[in-house]
Amino acid sequence: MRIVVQDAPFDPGAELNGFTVSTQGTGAVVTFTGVVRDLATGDLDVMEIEHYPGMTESALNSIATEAQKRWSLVDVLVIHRYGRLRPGDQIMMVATASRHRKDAFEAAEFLMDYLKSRAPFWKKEITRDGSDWVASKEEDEAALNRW
Amino acid sequence: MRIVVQDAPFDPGAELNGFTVSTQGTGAVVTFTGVVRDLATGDLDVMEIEHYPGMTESALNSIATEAQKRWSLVDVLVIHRYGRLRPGDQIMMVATASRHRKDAFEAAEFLMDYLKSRAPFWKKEITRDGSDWVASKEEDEAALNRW
Amino acid sequence: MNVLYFAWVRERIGLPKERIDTDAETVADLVHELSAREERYAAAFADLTALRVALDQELSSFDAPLAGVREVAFFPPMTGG
Amino acid sequence: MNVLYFAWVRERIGLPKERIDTDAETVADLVHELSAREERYAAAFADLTALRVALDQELSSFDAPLAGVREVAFFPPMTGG
Repeated sequence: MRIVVQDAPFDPGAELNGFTVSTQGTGAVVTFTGVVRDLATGDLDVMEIEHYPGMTESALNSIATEAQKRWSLVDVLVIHRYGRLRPGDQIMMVATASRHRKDAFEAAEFLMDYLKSRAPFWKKEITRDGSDWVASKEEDEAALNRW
Repeated sequence: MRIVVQDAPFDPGAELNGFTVSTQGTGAVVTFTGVVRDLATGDLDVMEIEHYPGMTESALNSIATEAQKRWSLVDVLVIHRYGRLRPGDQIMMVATASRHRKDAFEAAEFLMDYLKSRAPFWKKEITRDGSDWVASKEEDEAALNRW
Repeated sequence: MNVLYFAWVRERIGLPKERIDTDAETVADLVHELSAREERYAAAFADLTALRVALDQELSSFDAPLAGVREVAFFPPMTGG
Repeated sequence: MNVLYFAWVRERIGLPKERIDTDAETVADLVHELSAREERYAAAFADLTALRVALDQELSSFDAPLAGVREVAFFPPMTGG
């Protein structure tokens, strides 16, 4: 299990390959990569991500540990950035490795659902005209009910 | 949409990065990578994959087109190898890109379920002691019922 | 028409492809015709529930008509992915 | 105890962290005490349904006791991922 919280960019392709090599012979590897989306108006300048140092790492650790309890996983990787990002930048990534694809898929979705609503990150969208904190979505909270 | 059927190895990390760049600003990218698993006995020498040239490409195209009809996807990538592979080698990869993670996850699972049972590939496991065609699993056929 | 065999069907019959002239009306008729011809076909076609058929590269069924079909393929259930 | 604020809660209150000496028994008591102290707290805590609280870096609830707690954090619902 590897949990990374950093402001620096990361390389999803290199992470996928490194993860696959370290779990060699596992069978199934699923990744989710989150990328900064521009606004519908096309004028997003910066996406600023604030987090709660200390709690962030422990929350992500708890979520990943819970995933390993619920599914048969060979390994779990979670990377999440904070700081000032731009449209097209990678925000975060999760990767799961298992013998069978069902475990890897379900665990990756579980990680994403919990990470969205239970890890202490907050996004702010900054345009030339001002800034707005991104509101949480009811559907994200509701997504937790299926697990 | 990109469908690739080849005997040559491919680089999943480079494919993920290329796919993410080409769908820049999309939000969510999901990948599944299938890797040759060794046998429980640890003596798999070669995994030989046979396919049906022509039908393979059209079946994968149909499956990917169906995924694009059912979910809101910005792009779909399917790569599948044939020929002689060894434990740890990448067999195949699917990638999906969408604005919201639910579409990307569901479409990737759908692609995998259909690819498993509806694309004309057959696997043979070769050890020092002989060879065996991999039997299809009832659970793989049953997995189609959820879509 | 061209008849193709894959995986263990190909191995049991002993060739990947052959040209067959037939008046068989359905896939099942063709299977019976071939099975009656030689033991290796009978062995390959012994259990149709373990087989799949594609007509002109589309999955089909054993009761499908062969009229107009140019390529028939027999193979076990797929195991890709 | 240390009290931390994040995102728009931090912006409304005007600081990320402060040390507060209090006899409040629960989180809700602390919220009332701070809200009564200054308008900026009252503004930040106006709608508790829009807020979350963590005690010693674990998500908790507004009726949780503060006995033994060293760090309280207030913030809006998370929006990571």
